[in-house]
Amino acid sequence: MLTLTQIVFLVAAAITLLASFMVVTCRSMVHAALWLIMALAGVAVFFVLLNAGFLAVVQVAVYIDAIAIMIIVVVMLTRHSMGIQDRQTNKTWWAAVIAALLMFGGLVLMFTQAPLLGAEAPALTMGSEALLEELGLALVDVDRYIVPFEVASVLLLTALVGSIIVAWPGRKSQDLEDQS
Amino acid sequence: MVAFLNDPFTWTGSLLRSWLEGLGLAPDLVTFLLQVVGAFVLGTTLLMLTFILIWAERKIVARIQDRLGPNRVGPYGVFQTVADLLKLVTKELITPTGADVIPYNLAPLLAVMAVVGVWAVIPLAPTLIGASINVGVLYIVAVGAIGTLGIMVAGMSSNNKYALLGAFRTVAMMVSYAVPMMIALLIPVLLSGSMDMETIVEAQSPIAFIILAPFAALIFFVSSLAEVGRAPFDLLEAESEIVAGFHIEYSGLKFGMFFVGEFLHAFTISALTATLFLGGWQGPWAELYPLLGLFYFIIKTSIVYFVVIWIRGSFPRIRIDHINNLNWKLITPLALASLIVAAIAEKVATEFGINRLGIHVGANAFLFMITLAAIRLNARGARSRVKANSVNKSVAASSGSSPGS
Amino acid sequence: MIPLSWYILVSAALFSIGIYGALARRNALAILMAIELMLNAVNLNLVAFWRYLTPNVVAGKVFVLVVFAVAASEVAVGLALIISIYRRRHTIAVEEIDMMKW
Amino acid sequence: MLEPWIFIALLLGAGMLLPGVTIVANWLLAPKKPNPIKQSIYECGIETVGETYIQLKGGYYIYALIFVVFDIEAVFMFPWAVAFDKLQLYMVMEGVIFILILAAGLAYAWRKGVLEWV
Repeated sequence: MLTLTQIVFLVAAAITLLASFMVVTCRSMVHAALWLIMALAGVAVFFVLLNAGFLAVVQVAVYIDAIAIMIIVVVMLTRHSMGIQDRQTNKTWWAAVIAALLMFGGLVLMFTQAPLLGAEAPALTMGSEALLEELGLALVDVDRYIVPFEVASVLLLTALVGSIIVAWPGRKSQDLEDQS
Repeated sequence: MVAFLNDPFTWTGSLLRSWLEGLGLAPDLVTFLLQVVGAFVLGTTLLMLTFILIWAERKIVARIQDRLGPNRVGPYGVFQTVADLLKLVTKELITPTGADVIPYNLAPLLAVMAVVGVWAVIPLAPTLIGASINVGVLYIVAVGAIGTLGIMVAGMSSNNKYALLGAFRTVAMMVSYAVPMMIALLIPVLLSGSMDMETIVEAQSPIAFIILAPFAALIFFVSSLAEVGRAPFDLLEAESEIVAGFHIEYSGLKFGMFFVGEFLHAFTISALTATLFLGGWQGPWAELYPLLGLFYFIIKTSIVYFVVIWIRGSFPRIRIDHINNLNWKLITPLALASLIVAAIAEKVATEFGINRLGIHVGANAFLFMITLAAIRLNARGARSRVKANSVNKSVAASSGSSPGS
Repeated sequence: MIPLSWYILVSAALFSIGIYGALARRNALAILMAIELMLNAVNLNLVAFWRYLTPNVVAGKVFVLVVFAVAASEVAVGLALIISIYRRRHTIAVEEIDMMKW
Repeated sequence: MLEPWIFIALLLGAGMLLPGVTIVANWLLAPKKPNPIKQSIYECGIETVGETYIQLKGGYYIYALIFVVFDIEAVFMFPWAVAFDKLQLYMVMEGVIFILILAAGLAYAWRKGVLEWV
């Protein structure tokens, strides 16, 4: 007999896997991006089931609101490049299938060695509020994760500057391009 | 009877619970059923609220513009919206050729879902909140932005150039204004030390956050106005430029749903402003009588909503480059500055035991002076540029638009 | 109760689908999306192991947050490169972007 | 612990179901007489020139990019803000440094002229 959480899990898993399968097989890039959003939403459901509500909301806020929108914008920017009639896969796509299957098999084989596979999740000792506070404290504690915290900001700064340098042709050439 | 009048929400809930458990259902199932009932009651109430909102908005805007507004159907035209709905219901649903059918039909639902979903975490009264989660504020950001997705999907799937252009303009604007909105949302979280909306409301018990952080309140209000696409940021339906924007190819109630979403969104941001900065249900004796709390909440929300309509009636639409300049060159830096100021002021107040109210107000006043000076400097620069251009008799290139002007 | 192995299975499947997408697709955008799927599989695994094995250590969550930051940066730079290549070569098919091959 | 999330899921479901039902009601009530002219894109007014899926300009990408960067920033700052009461002064300053580093990115974009709308 399945419990409610198990049913929710199975539905979410089915949706996530189906959507991610569609992402990699869909011919139209717009549709692939929409399927990607669905897959990411499925992962957010898993986060909720794992009592990581904060990460679930972050998943929606970062992936669905920000990254997916950016991907869709770029899909529209590079619209003329590949139509849906064009060949979508490399000539060696069968090798990719083999690699994926090998990867899956290997991962499953490896994970069977993991401890506590069938175990129940231990009860959380802290409330969800305390967990979040703990996370905030850990991020800025000199003895703990201050380096990743600050490095993340530097990384984001680098990505911002780098992307602008790479993608921004400058005002002049942009105008020329629009006219052509 | 007195118990009912004090706290009708808990009273009704426990009545329903005891009745259902009396039928022999498991407690878990009863909880679930009550949640189903609650969700549908909340959703239906919100959708029904749109009737009043549209009527109120048309009436008030008409008064501002010295007109009468709807006055034919029913007393003061209250049933005008119902008549409009009946008209929409009998309209043919046209799917344009070449449309992407599933996303095309999904988009209006997404637009409504995003708005309704936000209400799950808004505490309506001391004992009445949909879902008390500890990440309420971030949830609002996350779910609210799904509406952006709905607009984008609508624009992309209707196979129309105007729709596409309108959608992407809107998305660019919404995405831009989400930045200061999120930064402004950090300030109430910082002041109350929690992302739970209930805790935020309780933390405003002596002084509302609008006094401690007026800049944050203003930035949140303005940027969420833009996020919703309300006047003066209503570029998404700039009739003169891109016909009607992203919903040009929608007809009947599918179009109506975008409309519902829009009006409800304006009301939602009023409720959010009231909750986060005006103290939500806080008021005299609200803790004792939850019904009074609901009353305060509705009063505060209505006041903010009136301001929203007032703004719509008063301001002309802002040009798109001005909108972007206003965001990136004034509001976002200001939001970052006010976050830093709030953080330092709050910490200094607790570390050194200085009066919290005084230091926050002082810091914000300081920030206000600096902003004013910066705007003035910028305006002077812009004026001198314009003067130089007119002296040279060259056609002034319009690119020299200044922020905040 | 959901056993840990379910999460691991889903995440392994998600990762493998991502691998297929990243290796087989011609469109650079599709490859980026597949990489997103793989990063999500990793995140899912991290959170699942955090919940089941070390719920009292905050490291798992910090790691997930860092993965979010890395994913965002990666997508940003990747998309910038795609735009840049598209502007110069008018293609985003990875097979045709082979200037550096020889 | 999952209860509020169930409510959220239900509310989101209701938010889709209720408008969905009304649209279906509309579909049942409305006349259905399709014809090619009615269904043509933008049936009244000037026909648009060229294909629908026009090339957008690069500026949109830049806005999305800055949004993504600040989105992640906010995500990192929210736990910091939640734990604010327990932070020492130097920890607060670390958060401020975090903000300032990203503000430098915004300043760079401003200097570069990326933020102008053409």
